[in-house]
Amino acid sequence: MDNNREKVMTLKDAIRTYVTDGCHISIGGFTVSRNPMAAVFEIMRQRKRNLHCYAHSNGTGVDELIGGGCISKVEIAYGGNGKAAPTCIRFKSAIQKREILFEDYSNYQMSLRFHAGAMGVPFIATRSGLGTDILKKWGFSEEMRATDPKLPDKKIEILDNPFNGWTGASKVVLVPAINPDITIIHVQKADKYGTCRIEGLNFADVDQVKASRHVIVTCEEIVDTNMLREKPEYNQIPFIHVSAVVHVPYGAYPYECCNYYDYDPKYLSQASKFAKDDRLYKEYLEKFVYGVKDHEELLSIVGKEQLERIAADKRTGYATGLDRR
Amino acid sequence: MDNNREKVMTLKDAIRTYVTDGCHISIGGFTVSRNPMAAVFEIMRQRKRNLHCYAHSNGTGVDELIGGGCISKVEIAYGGNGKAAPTCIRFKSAIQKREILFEDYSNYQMSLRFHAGAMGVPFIATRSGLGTDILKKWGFSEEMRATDPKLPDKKIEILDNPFNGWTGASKVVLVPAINPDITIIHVQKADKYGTCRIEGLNFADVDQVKASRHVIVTCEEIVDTNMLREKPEYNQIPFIHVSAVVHVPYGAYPYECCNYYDYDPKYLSQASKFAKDDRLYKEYLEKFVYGVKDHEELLSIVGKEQLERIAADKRTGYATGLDRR
Amino acid sequence: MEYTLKELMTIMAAREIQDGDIVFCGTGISMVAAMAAKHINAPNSIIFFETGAIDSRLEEIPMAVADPRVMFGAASNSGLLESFATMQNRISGDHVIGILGAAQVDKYGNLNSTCIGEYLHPQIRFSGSGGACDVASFVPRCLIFMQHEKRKFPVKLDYLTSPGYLDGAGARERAGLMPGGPTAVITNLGVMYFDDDTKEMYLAYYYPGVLSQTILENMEFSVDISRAKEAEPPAEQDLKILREIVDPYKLIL
Amino acid sequence: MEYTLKELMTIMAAREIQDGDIVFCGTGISMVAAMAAKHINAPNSIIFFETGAIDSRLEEIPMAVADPRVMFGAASNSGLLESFATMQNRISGDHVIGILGAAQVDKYGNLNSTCIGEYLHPQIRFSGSGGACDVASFVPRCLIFMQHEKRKFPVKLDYLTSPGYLDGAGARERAGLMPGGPTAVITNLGVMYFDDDTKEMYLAYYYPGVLSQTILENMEFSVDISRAKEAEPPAEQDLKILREIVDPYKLIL
Repeated sequence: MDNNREKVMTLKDAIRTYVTDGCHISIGGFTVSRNPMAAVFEIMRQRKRNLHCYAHSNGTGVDELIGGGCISKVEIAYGGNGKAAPTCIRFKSAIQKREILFEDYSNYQMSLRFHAGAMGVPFIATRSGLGTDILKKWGFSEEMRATDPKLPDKKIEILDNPFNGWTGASKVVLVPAINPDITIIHVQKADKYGTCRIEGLNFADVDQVKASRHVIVTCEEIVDTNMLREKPEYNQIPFIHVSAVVHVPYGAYPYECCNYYDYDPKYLSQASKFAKDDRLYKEYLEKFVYGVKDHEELLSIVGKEQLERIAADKRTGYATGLDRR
Repeated sequence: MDNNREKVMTLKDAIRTYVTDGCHISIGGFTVSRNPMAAVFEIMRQRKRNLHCYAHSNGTGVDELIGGGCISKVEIAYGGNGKAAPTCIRFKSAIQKREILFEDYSNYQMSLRFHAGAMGVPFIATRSGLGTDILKKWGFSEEMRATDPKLPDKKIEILDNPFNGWTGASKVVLVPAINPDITIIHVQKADKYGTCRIEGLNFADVDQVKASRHVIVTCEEIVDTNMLREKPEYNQIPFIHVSAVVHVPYGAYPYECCNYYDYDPKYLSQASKFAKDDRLYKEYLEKFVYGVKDHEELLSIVGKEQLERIAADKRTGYATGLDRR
Repeated sequence: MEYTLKELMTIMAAREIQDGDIVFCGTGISMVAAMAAKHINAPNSIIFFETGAIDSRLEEIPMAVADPRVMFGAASNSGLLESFATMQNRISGDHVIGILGAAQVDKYGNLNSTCIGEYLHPQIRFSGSGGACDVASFVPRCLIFMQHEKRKFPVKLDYLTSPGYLDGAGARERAGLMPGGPTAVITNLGVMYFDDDTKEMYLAYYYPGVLSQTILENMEFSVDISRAKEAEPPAEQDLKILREIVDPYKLIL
Repeated sequence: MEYTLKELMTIMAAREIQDGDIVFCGTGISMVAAMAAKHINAPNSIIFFETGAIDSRLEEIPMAVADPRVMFGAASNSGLLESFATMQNRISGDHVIGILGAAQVDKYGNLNSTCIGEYLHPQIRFSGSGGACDVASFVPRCLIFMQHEKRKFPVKLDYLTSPGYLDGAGARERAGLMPGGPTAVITNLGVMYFDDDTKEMYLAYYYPGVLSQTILENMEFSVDISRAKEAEPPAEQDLKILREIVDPYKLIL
């Protein structure tokens, strides 16, 4: 949380400053959309370790972070990536090989946890999950929770409705608030103070930002403050919540950024092929992540031609007719 | 709640259909802004009685409804109207003369109650009000609550934080959900199915709508569906929540509607003068409410010249330089 | 007219959608079924996604529920909080029909999309709930797509991710869930419904050329087959719609 | 240079605002004070309203917190839920300073803006909390504007609408509120602060020409006057800003 000052930084500096080993992190976007991939790759390049990650369906960025060995614990609703990888491959492998600790929630529960964090309350109630193993099976034990002041003492709590059946509910599930140390999102437009305008769906980005102690915004364009302020109702995030603003064109690549570019089906199908094999995945990391000095260099490997293919159509916001087979 | 059909109606029909004697109602807007005044006046003309009203700071529309004898109970955070009437005059008078039952909350508590209603949960937690009389003094007794299935059994509940101090809270206040029978809002743009685009601040309109069994939208313009759908992220209310759409230009007059017209300082200062005296207020009602057949006729009394004076400036969204002394 | 199994499954699901329904779609075949219903039997149904898009126009098939194709031409684009609230809220939620898939389903329609084996040390890990548990908790009607294999219809789930009828009649209410639950399981062999009284799965339709016995052999638990009828194959017009309008590039079908 | 009492009160309040503060404004003089601070001593302070406008440009003075003048040129226009969450959330809330008014204040800075007399059958009814109780519950620092009259500084409030220090040191924490509370009461006679240890109000400044004794005579309870100093009058430049930039049409001042 910072205030009224210019916050433009390089991505390297922003990650170095705000993502520290062992910190609690969340990233924006949803499956194939607006994941802050440039930031994710930079975190991998800076070899950050032992991150505690909060995710709803931010499967793709999270999967790379797991693949890069950055994450040791994850609270997650969905480790999948649409058709390209119905279960995220490095996530699946890391769990099956017992390389990470994990705890399952539903998408709504995770969204509510960020919402509670943004609201400054300890929990929020829902009727989702009653009778399921999501409530019964914990990933983190009470003992482990007791040793970590950054974790609530319980996964979840069931409460009899204190308003005697009001709204037809006999009981509710209370999910505890999340306040990450750092949230990173990628947006279409931001000004140099951090006010953001997200185009298309906003997923849970806004609550993730407001719940977080520090926030890095990467953006396609840094735009004029006066332009954003002509329509303040379209700016979901005011600058007061933002710590750093980084200009990264194609910052969500290989995923989509509505009105700018589509996901890259070629990259995605290649990447999931590599991910399935430990040796190939290592080679993939060496070439596309560690082997490049920044996102721009990754884009230059991909090539202009492919980037043009995924350029968004003005009318639809995506690459109309893109070959996605 | 209705779905995929055209919902355009006359204001008379909409009020006749959805506002019934004794129903639980909420209206949109905030003090001088976007109150659905045409609908309020029509409710008064149709002599609706015994309404149970939920309000945060919708003081102005609510004050007329009280003055018109339509409301018998009100749950409210703020009965005021900015500089024109720091305390709403008919509200104040009705309470002092014991003409209505009332119960006090804070603005955030009322907003959260609508939010809980929109979310479908029985309550939501806040840290507001601990130690105050808002928690201790109830307007509706437990006995009265027990006889009315539309009211929760308690005003409020205090709960020890079940997550053992998580987020620094030792205890929280639980406020019960509201689900009005009918919510009426006034917006700038809607299509004939009820999808709405609100310009400027949205206050609590969106949650009030989503929490409500039926919804009437009055609007400055009925716009083309395709136009609204070019930017779906700017449409806060999708049609699935709306029962009726009514085209009422100047539907918030004498209050403001951002980007269309400002509040009318002349009408407001006159009206608060009349409101202070029972006899004068009766004359005011006879002339401006009961004496006209509809909102258009009220506007014709006000006159074109005055409406031009309060026309919104394109750049600012209000009547720049308007004489407001 | 010849048709593929996937096409048949799509049409069987589309038939369960009623005009005016708000259809919660996941990725893949559920989207195709919802699109088909809109073109065939439920023109006023509304397609919506947990990501926050309501009444998406879907000029092209989305590959994920966050695909920009779901954002295009929608009535409203918001976020997860709004979309799940739409289902949890009884006023809007009672109009929603969910379409889900899973790794396992039991006889009460409970779903596992989390893991095979012990939760903390699974042999196979899947994606997890996503929004499935939420939808299954909230909405009055759900369709479930499954491949008909013995291990996918176990007596006991390895992990109960999304609630069906839990352990039978009245169990949802006892657990504090809303009434409702799954209405149909659509597989590559037939369609199962749930008994009104016992909430147990029973065979409602077997596909042309499929024996009820074959269906039973492909499940760990047995179901009542006495009410089963042969499914009516898709009409020529329906297949044309699938092939020419809904999925011309065969991205899903 | 001559100045009015309202001008002096405005400047006294503005001086309490620090650069970088997020200033929660109500209607009337609190807006003028926040605007003055931005032009005089806290250029990077941020003006915000419970209605959801953040960092409003305020080319003209708003007459209410929902006035379209607060919407113009803001960084973001949202709604009540977002604005109160900004204050309840400790990460953003710790930067907020609230400015409130009331009908009564007691020696611990608790406020009444609800009624005089019995709650259910009051002699005089006021507007009620609005957002005041919320702000007073959440934020670490509050300024309170009051007219200095005996009945407005009672020993016991008729109704406790907005929490100050409740019944003294540690009481907020015992009640479950966040730490924090009112920092200054600014009246037409002087400025009161609250003692760090006892949380009781004491006189910090009397205005030029006002006797401490006069202040005491205008309160039901008595306060420590031993720490009182004469307030420094507004500088000529400050008055020019008030008169020429902030409120040229004298809508508030």
